[in-house]
Amino acid sequence: MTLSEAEKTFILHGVQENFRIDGRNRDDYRPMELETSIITHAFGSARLRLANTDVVVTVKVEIDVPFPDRPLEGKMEFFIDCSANATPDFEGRGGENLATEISNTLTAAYSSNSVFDYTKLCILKGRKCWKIYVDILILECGGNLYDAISIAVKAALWNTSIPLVKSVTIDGNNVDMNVSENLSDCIKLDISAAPLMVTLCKIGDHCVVDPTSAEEQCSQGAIVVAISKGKFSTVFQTGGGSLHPLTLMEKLKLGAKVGNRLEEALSEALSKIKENGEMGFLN
Amino acid sequence: MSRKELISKVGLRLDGRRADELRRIRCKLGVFSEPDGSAYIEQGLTKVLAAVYGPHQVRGNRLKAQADAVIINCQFSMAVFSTSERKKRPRGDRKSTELSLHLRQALIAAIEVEKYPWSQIDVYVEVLHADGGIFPACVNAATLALIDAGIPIKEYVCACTASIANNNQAMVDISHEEEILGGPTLTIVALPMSEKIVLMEMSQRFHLDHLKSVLEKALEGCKNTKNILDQAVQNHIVDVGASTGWASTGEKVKR
Amino acid sequence: MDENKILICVPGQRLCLLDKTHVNGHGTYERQGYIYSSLAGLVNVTTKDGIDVVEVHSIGEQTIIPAQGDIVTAQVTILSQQFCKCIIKCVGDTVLSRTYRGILRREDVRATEKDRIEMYKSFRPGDIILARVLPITESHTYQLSTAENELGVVIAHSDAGHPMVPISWTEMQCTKTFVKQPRKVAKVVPENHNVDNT
Amino acid sequence: MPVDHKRINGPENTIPYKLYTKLNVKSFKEALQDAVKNGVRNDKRKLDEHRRIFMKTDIVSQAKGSAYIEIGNTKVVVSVFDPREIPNKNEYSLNGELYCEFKFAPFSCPKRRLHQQDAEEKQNSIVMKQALEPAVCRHEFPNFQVDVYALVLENDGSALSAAITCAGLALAQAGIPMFDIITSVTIGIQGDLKLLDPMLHEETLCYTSINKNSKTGKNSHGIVILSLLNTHQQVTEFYQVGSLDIDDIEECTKVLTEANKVVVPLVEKCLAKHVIKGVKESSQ
Repeated sequence: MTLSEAEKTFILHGVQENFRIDGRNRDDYRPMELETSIITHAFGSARLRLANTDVVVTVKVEIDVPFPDRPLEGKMEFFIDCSANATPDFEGRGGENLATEISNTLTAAYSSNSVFDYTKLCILKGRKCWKIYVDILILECGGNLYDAISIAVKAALWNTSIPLVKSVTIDGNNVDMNVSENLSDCIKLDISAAPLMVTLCKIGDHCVVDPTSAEEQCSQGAIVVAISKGKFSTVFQTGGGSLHPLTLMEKLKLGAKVGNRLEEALSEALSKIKENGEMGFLN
Repeated sequence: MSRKELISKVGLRLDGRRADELRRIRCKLGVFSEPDGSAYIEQGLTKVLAAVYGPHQVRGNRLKAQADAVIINCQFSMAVFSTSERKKRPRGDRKSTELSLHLRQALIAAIEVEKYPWSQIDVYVEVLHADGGIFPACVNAATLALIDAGIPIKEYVCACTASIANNNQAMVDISHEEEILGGPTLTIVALPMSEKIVLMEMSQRFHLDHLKSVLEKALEGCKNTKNILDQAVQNHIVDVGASTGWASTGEKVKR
Repeated sequence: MDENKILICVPGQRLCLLDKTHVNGHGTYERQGYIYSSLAGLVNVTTKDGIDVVEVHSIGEQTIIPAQGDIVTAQVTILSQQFCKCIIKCVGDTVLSRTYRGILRREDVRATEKDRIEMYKSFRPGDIILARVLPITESHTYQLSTAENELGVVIAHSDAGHPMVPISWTEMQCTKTFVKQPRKVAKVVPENHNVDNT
Repeated sequence: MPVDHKRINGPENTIPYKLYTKLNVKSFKEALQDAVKNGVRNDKRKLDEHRRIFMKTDIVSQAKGSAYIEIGNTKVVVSVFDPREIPNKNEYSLNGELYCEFKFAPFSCPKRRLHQQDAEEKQNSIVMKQALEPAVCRHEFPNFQVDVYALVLENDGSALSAAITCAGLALAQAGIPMFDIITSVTIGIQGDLKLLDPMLHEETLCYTSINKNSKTGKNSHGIVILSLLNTHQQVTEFYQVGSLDIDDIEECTKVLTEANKVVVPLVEKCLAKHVIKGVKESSQ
């Protein structure tokens, strides 16, 4: 989809008037739908639909060896699959650049121990740890991928339960683990500090949150902030364009505010999620 | 080699089906708004999404364009979480390339290719959950997506698997469990109304004498699948029609 | 050279106010009423009709990209009935360090009798041609034209591999085998004609 | 990118021996105390002081423009090549593109780096591209791409910002039209300490989070990289990793904007030197 100059001007004026093309204010989100436990093969999963943006996130847990320089910590890996269903441009290896960009960003946002406690994933110092694979499947792109993915990732991690390791025995070089077979005693991950990302898209003199793909085309650069418990875990600029240092600070403050609001909305939504509700693509 | 009985003495399979019973098929057309056509199908636990883009101008190498037919471009992709063991890559391996080619072959038989010369149709399928019979589910989903996109097809193109149990009994729609335990799997893609077979693929071996019965079972499965898809399409049209208003003006559309 | 007289500037340096008597030229840009430099090099002010044109010239090789209207030297690589593809090797009298792709369509070969042009009677692969760059369109390659007397084939070799010399506007002859071949020959302007320009 | 399948990459899993030496068994607190004593760092710098910076243009003879930078022990070479047609692209693009590749030399870090780009290098390439793009007049070469290759010869912290500053210099030397000189500075934060232009061991300290025994409960840590167009005062890239609150970021931005002002004259001087050299050569 490419926009003409007139359409771009129309969007620009709408942003200036604080009345966007779909009737939202500059700092409003589009409606979201969140479902969890939709993939049975995974330890935890979530699907988020933010208007036309559709992502599925699943979490799988495997046993691995910790990094030698961080023997007390587990691992987490993000993998993004840009499905060609979203746009024909992703066919073959077309989505790979976008995928690396997003996975690097997520890795950076989740890199700190105060954001996600990796020591909880350690089973035996230097020998065994849990490795969390977070697989993200992008099914439709309707703008604002970063926000949607970060919400879905957080929901999927919230949904994840890790098997309980009852006991670990060391016999020479062999490490034997006794994993509880009782499905009910699983460990839930602590995701209270997991970051949520907010994209602030600069259009004209103002910033909008949750841009549609049309608005993304009009943007002169965006700034993405990852907010974890009111603190910034990652900030970066993208999409060309530059800002004055003072404007930058303003945007960051706005980002933190929106991030906190999003966080509240998400935890409220998660608390309302019912088990075994009707869900999936059929509805 | 001791093989588990795939059909018990009372004639029930591992998941409680009879030999000629399909798994439950549930499907929906038009799940996404970005593609020109899209569909979602569940066959038992196997879940597949399909999206269709086109017909549009040929992308990439313009020299590929054909004067007499539309180019069908298919991509088969499996989500990394679709299997119980995590996959390394969603596509690009030999199996998915092969399935992409097969899918293309199946769809060319159904689409009226000569209607859109110099153009291209993209069909993308994404497996969300693999539990046996992936390829048939993909073909069925692609058919629905093509219908949703409004691309003229000669008739439904359906696929089904069949196998042989206990060395003599043919059974239809093989699940993942049966795939592992049992031996041979016959996959056919057919045009059920004209009873034409478009593609037939087999893994492992069984005696030639059994081929006829297994093939008939598979074909029967295709016909049944077609009926289910047909019902879904009609329901979809009524729904869409009702929301746009034409259904209320005339008499009630026959369900 | 007297170092005190030259004026060195770096990118982003504010040079002067943009007004009626000062306009920005090559190597500069305008922002909020001022002229800024966009290159590292020497400031050069030329006065033309009472207006000072502020330019910046960089040191060393210029970064040159063929622009509309430039005369380029190109080598023919692929010939078909409708067009020939070529590689642009020089722009004006600057040799490029990286070549660019160009395309010459049948209707742009000469100015007259356009419908009777036959590509293989005008060019052969390997010929060196002079051509003019047409306005840049949506396409990714440069479109060229030889529809002027001074444009066309300047260097060509016969099938035997010997250089050929022009004998008319439409024919060239091999210097060894005396085989004649049709070409769209350029009228090469002797170099001493534009000596004062260089 | 074509992948070199024939190259033997060496054993995949090796561990630097330093992990097992006595130096490494220092606790985090000791390491932090060693790094900063009474507001003076290991190398006798103050907290907000740069290391010594050396810059030189015209390093790689094959490249259109190139530059070399040394910030303390961190050494980076950047080369810039002529605009070329964007490969595998058919539609017309109004703005030219920058292609950035950031690479650590195999011997540049304590741990050996592989020849292929890893995730960190890819991320740095993306950050570099975003930092440089607003500085370049991309409309002057539509449909073309300019290649920028940064190779870190030795990494002793702040390698990414060194590469960005150096790339700005190399682009200017290559005669690529630019809006402004671009400079970049890194700052590391650990608790109340703010370390400008951190060295490698300081960077490691700033990446670590101390969950327990933080008295204030503030527990800020992280790295901030700020790239600035100086004349126009425009931030082209603000990149932060870690966990910081808004006050920390505000303070860091102020420090970094000031710190960038220190680097600009050095870049200007280097460019002027290059121009004078060129003038002398042409007059001879």
